[in-house]
Amino acid sequence: MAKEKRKTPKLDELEKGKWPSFVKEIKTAAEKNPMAEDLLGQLERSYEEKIGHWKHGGIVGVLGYGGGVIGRYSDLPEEFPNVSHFHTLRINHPAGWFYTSDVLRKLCDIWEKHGSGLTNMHGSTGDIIFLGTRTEELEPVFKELTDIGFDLGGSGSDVRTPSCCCGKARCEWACYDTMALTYFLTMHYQDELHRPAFPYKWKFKMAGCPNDCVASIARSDMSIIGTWRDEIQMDKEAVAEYAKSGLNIQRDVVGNCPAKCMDWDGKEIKIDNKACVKCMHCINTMPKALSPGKDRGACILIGSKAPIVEGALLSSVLIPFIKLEPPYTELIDLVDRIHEVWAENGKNRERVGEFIQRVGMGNFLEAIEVEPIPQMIAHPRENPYVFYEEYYEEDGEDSDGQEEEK
Amino acid sequence: MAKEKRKTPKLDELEKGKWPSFVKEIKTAAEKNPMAEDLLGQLERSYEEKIGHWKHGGIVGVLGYGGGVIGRYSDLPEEFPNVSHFHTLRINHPAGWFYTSDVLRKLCDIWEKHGSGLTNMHGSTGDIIFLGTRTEELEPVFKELTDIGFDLGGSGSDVRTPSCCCGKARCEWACYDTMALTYFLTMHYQDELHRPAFPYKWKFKMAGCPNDCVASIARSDMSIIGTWRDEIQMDKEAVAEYAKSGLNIQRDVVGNCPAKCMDWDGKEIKIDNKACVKCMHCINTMPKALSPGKDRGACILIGSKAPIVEGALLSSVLIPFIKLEPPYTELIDLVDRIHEVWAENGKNRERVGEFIQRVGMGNFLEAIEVEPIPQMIAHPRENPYVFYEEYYEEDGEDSDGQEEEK
Amino acid sequence: MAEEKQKRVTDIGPPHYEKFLPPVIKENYGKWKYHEILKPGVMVHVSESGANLYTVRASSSRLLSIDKIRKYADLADKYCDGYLRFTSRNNVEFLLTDKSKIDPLIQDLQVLGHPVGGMGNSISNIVHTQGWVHCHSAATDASGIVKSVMDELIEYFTEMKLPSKIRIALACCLNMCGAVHCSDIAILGIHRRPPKVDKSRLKAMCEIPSVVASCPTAAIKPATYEGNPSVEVIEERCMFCANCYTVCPAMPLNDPLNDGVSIWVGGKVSNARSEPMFSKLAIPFIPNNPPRWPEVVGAVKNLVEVWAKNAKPYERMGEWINRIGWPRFFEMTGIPFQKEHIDDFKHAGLTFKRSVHLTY
Amino acid sequence: MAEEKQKRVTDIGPPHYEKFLPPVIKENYGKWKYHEILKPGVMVHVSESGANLYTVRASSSRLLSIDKIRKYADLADKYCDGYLRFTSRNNVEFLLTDKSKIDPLIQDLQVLGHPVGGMGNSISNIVHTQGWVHCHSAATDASGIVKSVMDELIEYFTEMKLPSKIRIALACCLNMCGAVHCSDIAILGIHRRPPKVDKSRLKAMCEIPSVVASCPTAAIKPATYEGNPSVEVIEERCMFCANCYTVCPAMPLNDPLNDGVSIWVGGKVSNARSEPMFSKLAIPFIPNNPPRWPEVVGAVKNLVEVWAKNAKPYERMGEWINRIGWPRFFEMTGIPFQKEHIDDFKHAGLTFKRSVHLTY
Ligand code: SRM
Ligand code: SRM
Ligand code: SRM
Ligand code: SRM
Ligand code: SF4
Ligand code: SF4
Ligand code: SF4
Ligand code: SF4
Ligand code: SF4
Ligand code: SF4
Ligand code: SF4
Ligand code: SF4
Repeated sequence: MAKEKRKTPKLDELEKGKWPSFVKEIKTAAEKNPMAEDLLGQLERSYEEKIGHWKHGGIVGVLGYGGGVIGRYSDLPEEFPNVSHFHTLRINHPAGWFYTSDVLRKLCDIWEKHGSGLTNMHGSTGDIIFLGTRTEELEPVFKELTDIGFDLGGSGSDVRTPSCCCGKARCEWACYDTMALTYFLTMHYQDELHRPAFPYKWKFKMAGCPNDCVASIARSDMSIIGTWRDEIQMDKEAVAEYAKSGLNIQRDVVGNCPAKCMDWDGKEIKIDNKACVKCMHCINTMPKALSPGKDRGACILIGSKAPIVEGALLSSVLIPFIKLEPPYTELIDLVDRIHEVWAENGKNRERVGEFIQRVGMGNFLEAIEVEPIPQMIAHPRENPYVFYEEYYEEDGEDSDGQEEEK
Repeated sequence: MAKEKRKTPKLDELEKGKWPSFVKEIKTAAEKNPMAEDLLGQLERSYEEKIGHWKHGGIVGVLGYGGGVIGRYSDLPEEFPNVSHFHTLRINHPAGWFYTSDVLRKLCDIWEKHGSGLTNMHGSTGDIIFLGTRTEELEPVFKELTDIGFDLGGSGSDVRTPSCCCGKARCEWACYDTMALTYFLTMHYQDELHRPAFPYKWKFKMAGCPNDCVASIARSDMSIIGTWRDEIQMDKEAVAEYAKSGLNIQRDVVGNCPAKCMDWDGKEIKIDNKACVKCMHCINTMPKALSPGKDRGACILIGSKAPIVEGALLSSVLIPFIKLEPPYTELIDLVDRIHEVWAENGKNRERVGEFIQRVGMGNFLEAIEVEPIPQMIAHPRENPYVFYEEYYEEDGEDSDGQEEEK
Repeated sequence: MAEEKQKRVTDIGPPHYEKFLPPVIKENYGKWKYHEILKPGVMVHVSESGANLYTVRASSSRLLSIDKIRKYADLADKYCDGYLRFTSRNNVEFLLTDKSKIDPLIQDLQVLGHPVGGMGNSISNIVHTQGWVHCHSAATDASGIVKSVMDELIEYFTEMKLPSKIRIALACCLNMCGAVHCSDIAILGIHRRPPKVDKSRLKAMCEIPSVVASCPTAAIKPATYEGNPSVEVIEERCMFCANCYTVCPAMPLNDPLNDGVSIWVGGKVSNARSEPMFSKLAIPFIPNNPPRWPEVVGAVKNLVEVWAKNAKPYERMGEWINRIGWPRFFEMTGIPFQKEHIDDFKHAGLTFKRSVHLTY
Repeated sequence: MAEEKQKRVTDIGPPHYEKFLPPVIKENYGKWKYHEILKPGVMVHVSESGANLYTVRASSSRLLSIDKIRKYADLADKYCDGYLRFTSRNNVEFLLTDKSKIDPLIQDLQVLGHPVGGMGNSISNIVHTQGWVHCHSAATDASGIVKSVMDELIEYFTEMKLPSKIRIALACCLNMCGAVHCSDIAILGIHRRPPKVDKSRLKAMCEIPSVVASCPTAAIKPATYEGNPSVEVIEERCMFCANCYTVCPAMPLNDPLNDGVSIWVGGKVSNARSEPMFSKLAIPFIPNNPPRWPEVVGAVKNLVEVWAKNAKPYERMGEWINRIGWPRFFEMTGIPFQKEHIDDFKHAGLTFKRSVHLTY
């Protein structure tokens, strides 16, 4: 710390410009913190050499937990000794990412004492990320976090930190209480969250409506997306006002309805609600005039993930509509059945979406005791390769038409 | 033949009803022909037992040809001795399936003498099928066929009998001369047609316009489908007449345009021809008013096939537009390059469409020396798994940015 | 003549089509201006020259005796100077220049048992294959089902009262000769029992490595039977494709109890409006019930009629289903949805519903 | 207190969110009626009760020092009784009830270097990952590219002049943390050189069977190196997925000469109008060029601006491309089409153009 100021000509370039600068953040931290100072140095080196300088993380963590910490070591520990260890902690954020200034200051105080002073608000899964500390600091950080009511999030083959859109807290379209469900699932699955025991990771993401502001359909093993079953609510006067205010209702609203189920005669909008696919577009464009129906709940989808290694998946419909109210028994039963089947039959590092593809959706449904319905598919199979499991034998019994296991 | 009349109660049921009865056809033939008579008997047996009674065909054929005959033997030769051999001949039809009464009678005479007297007009590939004869009759039939100017069609791993829609002979929409090209290809590839030397079968199908009346896109290794590049021709008066006659132009024509590039103001149709995807719909609905443009040619597509065993394929765009006039040099060059690459690298029983999927379209295009263009794809890849073939080495050369084969 | 007889002629190809074109076509080849459907099964093509060509399309069983072909020839002589053709769907077409001869021709065809129709918004002939008449692979008969279905649907052939064309096709096994995989309605023979290996004779009839290699699911493994090399089928892995049987006669899948018919819907080939589409599974299995397969006939009829009642003009089966969605399709047709409908082959994941675009 | 210290507390989960909700939200939870965007970065939610909640959304670098977080806390105290939140795209939102405080807050945020915006038809924050700041897997940096791109596109963040929302995301390797695979524009770090096996140390660091099994293309086979068990990579088979490296540190793919960035377009997540879509490859490779990756910035800007100029209102990138077609997309953006664009992975055949719906 008494060293002369490190030169970082490359990174300095990234202090310029109008967008908030992460380099300024690191430099600010570096003023007081040697880890941040060495991070700056090593990063400058990466910028010169066009290569990262981190080694594979070893297994580090806090006592009794299998996840929540990502081990990280510099491959230039002699030059940058203060980042020779540079582990991150994943801290389970409060649902919806709401904070008070008070609690944020407490978190900062802990990280000032025990870490680099650098964070991510937030990680892609939703956690508060405490970026960089030494192995011996992990327990103290954990202790102080639990003292202020925080706990670690997931990593490894466990339930990952569930996250959600702000839902009913700040959005008129939330079809169920995303934050309540997120809190409930997080608490219900504390053990599964902290102690990896699955074939691979399992992510829950809760979005209050089909806009899916938390990208759940693209990146969660179970995506829970709010929707409704009845008619779009309409305020006719507000419709007229939108028209008056210059919104081109025919072109921009009706013309973009994917179900082609809207009609605008210049005065009134008519919606064929039986045909409406609940896409949200018309509601999005006229929030004062239209809103989701009153019979609200959610659609449960399963299996999305990033591409490694069989190609990316989007979640697909498992339960087209479910009411989601505490105690959420039906949901929990479903999740438990899925976890059981997947945990027992999944291969190592096989996400549930890949598992379903391998064993076949039909077999998967049978195993988790869910009836196949056409809502689950975009279309029926195009290939004739059906694995019939039974055939008739030629003895007397069968000519009566009795099916037998072969 | 002196036998008492065979009882066929099941098949008799199929003489009833208004649709032409194939049973009547077999019975008619059976009156004079013992093969047809035994076919009737064996078929009745199949109807009773719900199972076919044919054995796998052996290799039979005419001298010097590897294809054109499908060997077939009864598995009940003692009961039905006259179908103990029951081979079919595939006879290359004249392009467009046009005939004179005269030539049909000559064909019938040959088959009366040498076969069952039963035919298919036509087989699914397009051939005239002479259904059922004995091995020793093959050469005589062949001789008499060539005498009247006919020859066998394809079977096995060869060029199959090319076929086409009636095109310019009877259709106003033909964008190239399908019958001329079919005849040309059939003659040009006589050797490849008669002497199987490919990994598997190769089918050509020629359709004069995107209506594809010969289903080429679904069932030919090379589908040649007529289209145009310039503007749809329009007769404005005829448009007005259609409107007057009650055609709902807005709903039924404009409303069904997949490119949404048509406009109808109650008087005139406007087409944004740059956006038109040449689907034919508007032309189909108003044949007196609209017709394909004047700059006509064809799109060449590659690779469709039935599902065995990797799943069915549709042909995909290879050359978006080509002028097709004799001597068809460009086309033949292309086909020859494809045949060469496929013949050399294809696995046994691998259709060209499967071959392309296995080696990758990009590599295939390189091998046949065709530039990749975006018209060939519905969309670019969604997965990040690119097989880059080259990388930079770390010596001096490469830091200059020179690429090297690894 | 004597020497000519000696010379064996080969590779002459088919006769040139020009020989068989009526004068009106030769003269107006490539000059047709438009056509009009005058009534079911009858259309006129009008040339730039003003010439008219009338086409009368008659049904055919495809499997024809030479006797019948001669009768066609007679009709062609009587009404159109001997010119006729067949279509890509195996109908027969008479090519006339004299309008007044149309009705007498139709009359004669009717007497002959070949109703006229199949044009415009109708059901045309069912493209089909060999079945028990000639193929060793068949899981069902072809001609018998076609006859039974068309007897029931004949009104849709002879009239034009449908929203659009509808193409029905039949293939008697998964090889799908006839490319039924892109039809509005496809009837497909299927096996449902793994091959019964003819263990003792296999070695004599087939090459074991190619039998093993033929199986796409690796369900076949080498085995010994009474000291002789043979193969064994891991039954759970078999998807009844019959590829092994194609390469080896000692692996038959034919089985009276387990063979039958599946029904597929919503495919198309033309580029009109929508892009070509594959057919999708509607009914996984109906047992063979010759001679008239009443369950198959009923199922096809139901599909045609539900579609006919609900589709908009010009909407092919698949276009209609795409508009209303598959859940409504199953609801409206009354077909029960089953596990088998859900794809579990190579691209299965892409066929799952990957959005919340749903109706309730 | 002393005993409490002894007890190690675990599995308490996160604090209940209610603790952090401002009174106006607690009172109107689930009662919001509608919202309105008042100006860039500022919206109001109106409750059935008549209550108003103003949200001011400010940009953030996501990588934040505790110093900055404390400054956010100070602003929250000053303007909104200490309440604030972060968004799913890592922006920070201040939650006000007093409308008159909006402009002073914006002023202070501006001074702090956090421009306000990202709402409505704008570019919001770029979702991104660790890059060279923390991850061993990175083929490029994350924060540096994000900063460079957003500096260039800032006007689209602070104003609302685009046809619709546009979501940009960055992932520094194929693991794609952050799910960039469904973004309007995705920036993806890629390796292009097979793993350099650390032959001598592999045995000590990794389990050979799991290394071999990790490779989806079977490019890794067991080998011996100086008498020790090790592995070998069949380079032609490698698709640079780095799955082997994830399971084994002795298989690094990082390589300064061959690592770089690819650009993907047209994905979306929302169900609004069209169903969710994957992003598709636009630019296969741009070399890393720190500190400001000008080529990447230029490519992204070009994409944004060509889209902005040509898309219809509400048309996301992918919806626009679907309307105009990929040939036009490549033409209009000036991006050269290459072999690499054509899929050759599992479902390749389904991505080919299987119709003649073409424009010329
Ligand atoms: C920190 C974070 C990125 C970030 O900067 O935000 C992250 C960082 C890593 N991810 Fe991730 N992932 C992070 C969210 C994601 C997401 C997004 C999400 O959760 O919504 C995904 C895509 C969704 C998904 O799960 O499919 C994601 C998909 C992956 C994958 C691919 C998994 C797959 O099945 O396809 C891997 C590879 C693996 O698991 O071996 C991976 C692996 C990793 C590792 C552990 C690297 C490795 O190979 O072991 C990274 C550690 C980086 C480091 O040094 O800190 N990460 N990872 C995110 C977690 C922060 C948090 O807890 O809030
Ligand atoms: C705050 C946030 C949720 C949260 O809990 O954090 C949020 C909040 C709102 N979203 Fe969102 N969305 C948020 C992320 C998303 C995401 C997820 C993402 O970007 O990763 C999506 C899916 C994006 C995609 O499809 O790729 C998303 C797709 C939408 C849409 C659909 C847009 C479309 O046309 O496709 C709407 C509707 C609209 O804007 O008209 C919407 C609308 C809204 C509304 C208007 C809802 C409301 O009534 O409050 C909110 C303000 C919109 C705005 O910013 O213009 N929100 N929204 C997220 C803000 C992120 C940010 O900082 O920019
Ligand atoms: C006769 C005919 C059916 C008919 O009744 O019309 C036919 C009959 C047979 N086809 Fe075919 N195919 C016939 C047109 C087709 C078509 C349609 C077409 O050509 O347009 C197809 C689908 C298109 C395609 O090629 O993919 C077709 C796809 C097959 C296949 C699957 C090939 C594939 O790659 O997927 C096989 C199996 C094989 O080749 O081993 C097959 C095999 C057979 C065999 C040779 C049986 C076998 O396994 O060896 C059948 C002989 C039946 C017999 O006893 O006469 N046949 N076959 C058609 C030929 C008549 C003609 O020459 O005009
Ligand atoms: C004669 C024939 C060609 C041949 O050389 O043999 C033919 C002839 C005509 N077709 Fe076709 N098509 C013929 C098989 C086909 C096929 C192939 C098939 O069915 O296997 C198709 C593709 C079917 C599909 O998409 O699955 C086909 C799709 C069309 C279409 C597009 C229909 C649609 O809307 O999808 C038209 C346009 C129309 O009818 O308006 C068309 C239009 C026509 C016209 C009007 C063209 C013309 O101007 O002459 C002809 C009379 C139509 C009619 O029958 O209503 N033809 N047509 C074929 C008659 C078969 C039959 O006996 O019924
Ligand atoms: S997903 Fe729906 S409910 Fe949730 S914040 Fe977005 S718009 Fe509101
Ligand atoms: S929600 Fe979507 S589908 Fe339903 S009416 Fe509105 S725009 Fe149409
Ligand atoms: S494919 Fe086109 S050109 Fe050929 S017959 Fe059909 S409509 Fe006419
Ligand atoms: S041919 Fe098809 S795409 Fe072109 S204008 Fe006519 S209907 Fe539209
Ligand atoms: S579909 Fe099958 S059973 Fe029918 S003819 Fe073709 S190969 Fe034979
Ligand atoms: S029928 Fe097909 S899947 Fe079954 S054993 Fe034979 S080749 Fe294999
Ligand atoms: S995308 Fe790859 S490099 Fe970036 S944080 Fe995730 S695992 Fe690490
Ligand atoms: S990078 Fe992927 S493809 Fe290449 S060797 Fe490793 S696991 Fe195999």
